[in-house]
Amino acid sequence: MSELISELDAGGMHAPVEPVDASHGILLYLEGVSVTFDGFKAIDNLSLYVADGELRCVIGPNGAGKTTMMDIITGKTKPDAGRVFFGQTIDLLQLDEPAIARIGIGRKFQKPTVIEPLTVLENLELAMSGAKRLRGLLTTRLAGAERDRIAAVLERVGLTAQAGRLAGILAHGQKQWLEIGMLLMQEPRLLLVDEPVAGMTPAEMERTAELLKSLAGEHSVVVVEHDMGFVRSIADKVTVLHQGRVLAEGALEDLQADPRVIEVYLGDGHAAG
Amino acid sequence: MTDIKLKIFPWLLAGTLTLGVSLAHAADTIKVGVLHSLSGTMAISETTLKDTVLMLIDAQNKKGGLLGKKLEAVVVDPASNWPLFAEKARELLQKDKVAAVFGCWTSVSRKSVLPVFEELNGILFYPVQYEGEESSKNVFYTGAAPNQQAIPAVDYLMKDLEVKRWVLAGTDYVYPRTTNKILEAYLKAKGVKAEDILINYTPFGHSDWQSIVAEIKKFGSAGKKTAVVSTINGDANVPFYKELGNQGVSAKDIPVVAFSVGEEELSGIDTKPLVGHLAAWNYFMSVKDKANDAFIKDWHAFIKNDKRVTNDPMEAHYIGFNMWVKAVEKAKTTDSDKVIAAMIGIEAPNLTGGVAKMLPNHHITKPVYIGEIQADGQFDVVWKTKGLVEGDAWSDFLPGSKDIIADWADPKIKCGNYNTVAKTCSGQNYK
Amino acid sequence: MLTCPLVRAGFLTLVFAMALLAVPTPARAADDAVARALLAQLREADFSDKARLVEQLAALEHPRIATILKALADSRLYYQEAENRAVIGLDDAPTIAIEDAVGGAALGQAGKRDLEKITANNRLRNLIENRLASLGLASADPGQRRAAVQAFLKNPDPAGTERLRARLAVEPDAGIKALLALALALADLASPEAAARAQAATALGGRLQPELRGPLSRAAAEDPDPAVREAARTALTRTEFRLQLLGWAETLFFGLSLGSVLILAAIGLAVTFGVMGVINMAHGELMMLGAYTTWLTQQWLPVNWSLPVAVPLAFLVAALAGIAIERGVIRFLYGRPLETLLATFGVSLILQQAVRSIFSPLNRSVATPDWMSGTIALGPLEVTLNRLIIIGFCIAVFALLWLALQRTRLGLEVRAVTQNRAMAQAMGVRSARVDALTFGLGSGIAGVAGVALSQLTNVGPNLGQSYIVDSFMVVVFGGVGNLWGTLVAGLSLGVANKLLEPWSGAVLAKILVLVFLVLFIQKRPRGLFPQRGRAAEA
Amino acid sequence: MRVPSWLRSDRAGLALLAVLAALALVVPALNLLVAADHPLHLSAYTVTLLGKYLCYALLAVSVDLVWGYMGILSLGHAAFFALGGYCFGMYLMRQIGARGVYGDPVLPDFMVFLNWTELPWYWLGFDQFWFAALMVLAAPGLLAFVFGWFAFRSRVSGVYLSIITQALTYALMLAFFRNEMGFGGNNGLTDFKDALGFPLHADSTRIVLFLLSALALAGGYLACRWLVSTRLGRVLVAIRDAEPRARFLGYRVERVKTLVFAFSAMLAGLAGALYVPQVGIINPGEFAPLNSIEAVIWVAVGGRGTLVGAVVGAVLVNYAKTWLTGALPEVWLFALGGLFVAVTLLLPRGLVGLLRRRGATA
Repeated sequence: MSELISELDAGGMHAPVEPVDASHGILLYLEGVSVTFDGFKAIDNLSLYVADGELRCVIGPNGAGKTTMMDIITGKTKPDAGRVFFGQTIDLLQLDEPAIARIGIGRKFQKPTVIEPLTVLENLELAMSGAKRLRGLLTTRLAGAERDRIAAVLERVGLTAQAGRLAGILAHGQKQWLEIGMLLMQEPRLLLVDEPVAGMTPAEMERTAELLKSLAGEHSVVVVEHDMGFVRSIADKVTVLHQGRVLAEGALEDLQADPRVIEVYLGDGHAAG
Repeated sequence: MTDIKLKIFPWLLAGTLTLGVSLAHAADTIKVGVLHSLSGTMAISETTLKDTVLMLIDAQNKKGGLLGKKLEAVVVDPASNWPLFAEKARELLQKDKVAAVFGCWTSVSRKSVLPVFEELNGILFYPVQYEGEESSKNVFYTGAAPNQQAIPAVDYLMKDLEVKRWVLAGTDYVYPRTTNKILEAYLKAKGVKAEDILINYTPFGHSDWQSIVAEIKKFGSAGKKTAVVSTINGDANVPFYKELGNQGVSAKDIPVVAFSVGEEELSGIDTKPLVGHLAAWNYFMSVKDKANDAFIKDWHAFIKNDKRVTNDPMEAHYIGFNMWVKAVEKAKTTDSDKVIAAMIGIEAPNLTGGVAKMLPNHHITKPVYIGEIQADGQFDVVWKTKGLVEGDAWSDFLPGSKDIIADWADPKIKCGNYNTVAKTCSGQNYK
Repeated sequence: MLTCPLVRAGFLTLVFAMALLAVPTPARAADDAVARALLAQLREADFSDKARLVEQLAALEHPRIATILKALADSRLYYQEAENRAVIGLDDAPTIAIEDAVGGAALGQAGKRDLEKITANNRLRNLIENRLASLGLASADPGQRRAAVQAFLKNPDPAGTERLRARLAVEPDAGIKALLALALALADLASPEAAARAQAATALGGRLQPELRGPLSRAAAEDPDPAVREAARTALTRTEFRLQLLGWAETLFFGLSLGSVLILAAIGLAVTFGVMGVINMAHGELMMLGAYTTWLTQQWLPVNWSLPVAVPLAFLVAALAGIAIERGVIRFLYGRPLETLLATFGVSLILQQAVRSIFSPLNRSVATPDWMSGTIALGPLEVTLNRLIIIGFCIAVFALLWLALQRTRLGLEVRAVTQNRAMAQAMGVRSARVDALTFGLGSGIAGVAGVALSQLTNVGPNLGQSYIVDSFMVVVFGGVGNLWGTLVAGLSLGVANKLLEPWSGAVLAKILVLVFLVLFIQKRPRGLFPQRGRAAEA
Repeated sequence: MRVPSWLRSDRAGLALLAVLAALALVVPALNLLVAADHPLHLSAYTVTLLGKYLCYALLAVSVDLVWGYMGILSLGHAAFFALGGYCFGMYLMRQIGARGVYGDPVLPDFMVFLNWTELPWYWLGFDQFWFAALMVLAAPGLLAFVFGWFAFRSRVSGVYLSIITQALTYALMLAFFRNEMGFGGNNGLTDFKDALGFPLHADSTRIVLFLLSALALAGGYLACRWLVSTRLGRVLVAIRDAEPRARFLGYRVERVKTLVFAFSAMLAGLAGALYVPQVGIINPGEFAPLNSIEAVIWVAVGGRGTLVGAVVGAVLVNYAKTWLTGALPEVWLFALGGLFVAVTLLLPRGLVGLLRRRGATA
């Protein structure tokens, strides 16, 4: 039992001791990854590299494998083939979700997932890195430094005024920001953000774009998004997924001229733009 | 949020008080407790006994009551839940202050209430055949002890049907275990070899009997007359007999003698495959006797359904109730100690033309009948003991209890668990 | 090899009908008096005297003897004290129609408690069956002759041996001839000559009839001649070997049969739980409703016809109850499976108590139709007809359900709603109606399962409870949302249980299966045949 | 004594503790000091009944901890309750010593009766109170730990978990019914005489047991209340409402679940251990699946995720049961069944939820 308690904090099954080594400028490697569900190839020999500090947008029609790709990176789904590395040394396929979260990969879900019966403050406290040891959990108070960190994140996501409110009664956009704030509390190197602006007003969208842009550099950010306007407003580099593969990669303007991309989007009934 | 406190606190306290405060009431009735499950798995058997007691009380009141007072039934439902039996027994004795309790069916329910009756010095009439190995100052056992059911039945099979091979099949609980142990010892004493005895236990409500019946069939094809002695309980019987019938095991090939299948159980069974199988009881509805005819008539009138059957535990309550009435009349009080003292030696007619007598070990004398199941769900008596058999609390065929006797009359013993060798009395909670 | 009671009863009726025709009338008055005297004695006699009296009666050349003996064996022979005569009861009720035993004249009605039954016991019945059977040996109907020989095999009677030998000489039917030879060999086992006994023992070797093993093993142990003992032992070994093989086949059948019961109990749940994701704890009580419907049908219809009628009725009753539960409770709780579980558990308690209040807590007696009683031979393996029919029934129910889900409009809509509720609604599927109908379908199947269960176990308020845990286990083991999984899971659990049972006993077998299931679910949380993919992860 | 902040804000909890304290004062006084024929006298029956309610309430609190806060609907919590009960029952059996029916100094009566000649190994040590007391917590805790570890690690959740917890208690029930198991089969353990030398049927012992039950309930409540107000409590809520989120935040969800599940099982075991000497019997019927489900409905009636609600629900439902099985026995199952349906449909937050103005910050 004591081993278990101490392990509450340990990295995971095969916890890497070394820090993330992004010395080659690349933070995330996906190479030749495939996964099949009941004969359906959700991801088919996908290779993708995310640079350190980069803000990457991933687009693609429904069923292109965007969410599955995120599942693989965060350890929710194990691929049938391929390699997934975080930096030079950390094999993500050897780790489970909590371990991946702890080495610095944060994930925001498509549907905003905050803990509704808790206050905004408590949500952020929950996400705080370094508080996941059992002894740390069995306390009812916040240390001063912790308070400062939370205040900083609150400020950053613009929820300072809402700190004491229940997350469940926040507006939709605020929930999205709170979730991003929770990711920030984890102090991640890589943020995976799934459809951050779905259902947002234009004003909220604008703020979100600013927030995400401000995160790049300090963190690597991968954004999966449908809204082309939003993608245009934030992205330097865009990856188009189709049928589980990378169809094209590059600047958005180039891609919009790419006949393959146009066909995929038009053929699928989506308008690009 | 403060209002919760305000709302709940007096509420709880009030609940506590109403629960505990027993209203003082005028002693113009004598209360009789009825402690039979009316819900849960045992309701199937026990509900009838509740009605029987109500009928007996009703009849007694029509005769003018007891000691000039009316009898009043206090019915509670222990819901086939054994700890609840103890709780309800305590409620009857402590809160309702009943003069006597008629109740319990399973051994575990009796074991559960036993300490309560001994502590509060109540009187319990227990109407069901059971495994013996017990005699409490506060309990009167009006059902059969093993020597009043199992042993005569085996004697009958051995002598009249020349059975040589024995299957002892039972549900895995204390009554079948004891009965089978006694029978095993008895059969071995009669020269039956170990390989000619097959013992099998199944769980409560066992429903898939295919393998076991096949085994019995195989066991029975060894060339010696084979019989099954069944202590299978309640619900498991229907699928058991159905499987026997379906696998072509008829009563003519391998008769089954059951100790837990009576008229009431048969009323829920398609009796066709059972015809010819046997049961051993101290009473059958089909026995021709004036008292029995009258009892059946009263029962049908009381329950307003002339299709309802009567059975052995009902007779036991009939006897027990009448004995209690006589003992109270003799003691001229319902005080437990005096009634308990007066009980021993009391005689009351049974429903088959004989007279039951309360023995010093708190068991009674009974005739033993073997009946064959008929297509109409009744039994035809094919054999009966010559006279009445005295109930024996402690079996002579068990090593642990052959030296033990119960005698609540002999002032030198006054104990339900007296070792005649060591001359000591053990296992008594309250002296 | 049909040995069901129907055949036997028919055979006996035929025997006495023939006896009626065969005997001329003149000697009747004298015989009547003798018969009446014997019957009067029969009333007073104890069982050993009764046996003697039955022999005497059987020896009488009287047309009513077969009828009287049969009535005695069936416990329908009474003595009417008021009139001082033996009578035969014609039906079974508190007041019964009677006829004069010897004269055969109808005597109207009499109260049962005014008649004294002339009791028979099993030995007496055996004797009577033998005496009646030996009359059937000369019958024109091969079935009758076969039954007569089989009766002899069951109760070898030295007095009948010569008649058998005579019959063997003229018997045209090869099958009956073989059976006759067997019967004679059995009789020869008691022959005074050692050689004849040894030959008989060898002839009996390898035969599977249980009646033969007894005498053979007795000969192997007790025969005074060592050669005979040796022959009997060899013969017995052959029998044992074949029995061993048969034992395995039998266990497999038992397993399949238990499995089919599990499938029947679980398959309705596979629809409501698997397809709809609704936890219906009242599932067992819906089976109970089906079983009670069977009982009610039997109150109105003859037993032999009741089951075919009960199946659709039970489906209807349970389906309506199911739809009521869905409309009244479950539809408010979609997406809250744990609450559904609690609410339906409440419904199950209410249904139980309702049945208890309406039908009394006592079990109800559901009769088994003749066509479901007895055994049938599949090669050398004798299997019980009711189990076999239930296996077939289970397959039929499964096939129908599968077809219903694959081929009907409702099935299509059900699958559509299962896969994507919003999309199906957009396509014009009225999902509320589909929910209700699907739940009705699953519940109806539970009701149908109840009909099958009424043939195996108690019909009482507790019927449902005993199957609910098992059925959930089957569905979960098979993989939720997969009918084939339910089929495989039910069968394999049934067989596993039966394989374990002889080794570990019934209780431990059940515990072991449960423990295995708990461990299995830890290993494969989605069962044998999981639904994979993103939909399943949600 | 300073009341810690997490308790200060819990008005309902403070009310509960006040009620318990009041009961602890009033009940012994009314039982021991008031004359038996006085209308205010509390009979031993009532004291035991109240003690039983308190044990049930503790069981309900343990169910609420895992269901209300962690979202695990355990339909097998009565198994832990019964295991705790059996552990203490075994101690009480050993205390009988030579006073049994057959007078064997070591073996309990049912073993003598089954012709066992020596005590099975798993009965060793139970003659020591400290060992039994330890096992009361350890046996259910260990079972829950092992079970939870396997189940939670393979992400068995939701209804699947509910169903296998039910299978667990069902299998245990079948096992304990077996006489070969050495726990007395269907009859279970009964005929207890004394504990630590105090005769169980004495009024004073009953009062002490009642006080211990009240103390255990108060302690169990405080422990749970403290636990849910720590950060761990927030993790529990996160696991309940958004398990993937908790996992992607880096929490080892299965470990948290396992530990809390085991803790809850220990509370249930403690409740069972206090229950057994008061009702005087423990038998395999306590493992019946219905019992576990009933415990869940107590929580649902009172209001899940509130802890106080669990206590209120347990006491109210059991009080109704006591009253109804006496007054209208046939109606009891209708009432219980109706309660299940009504509470889930109409009162999803239970009585306490109804009383509260806003949802629990939980």
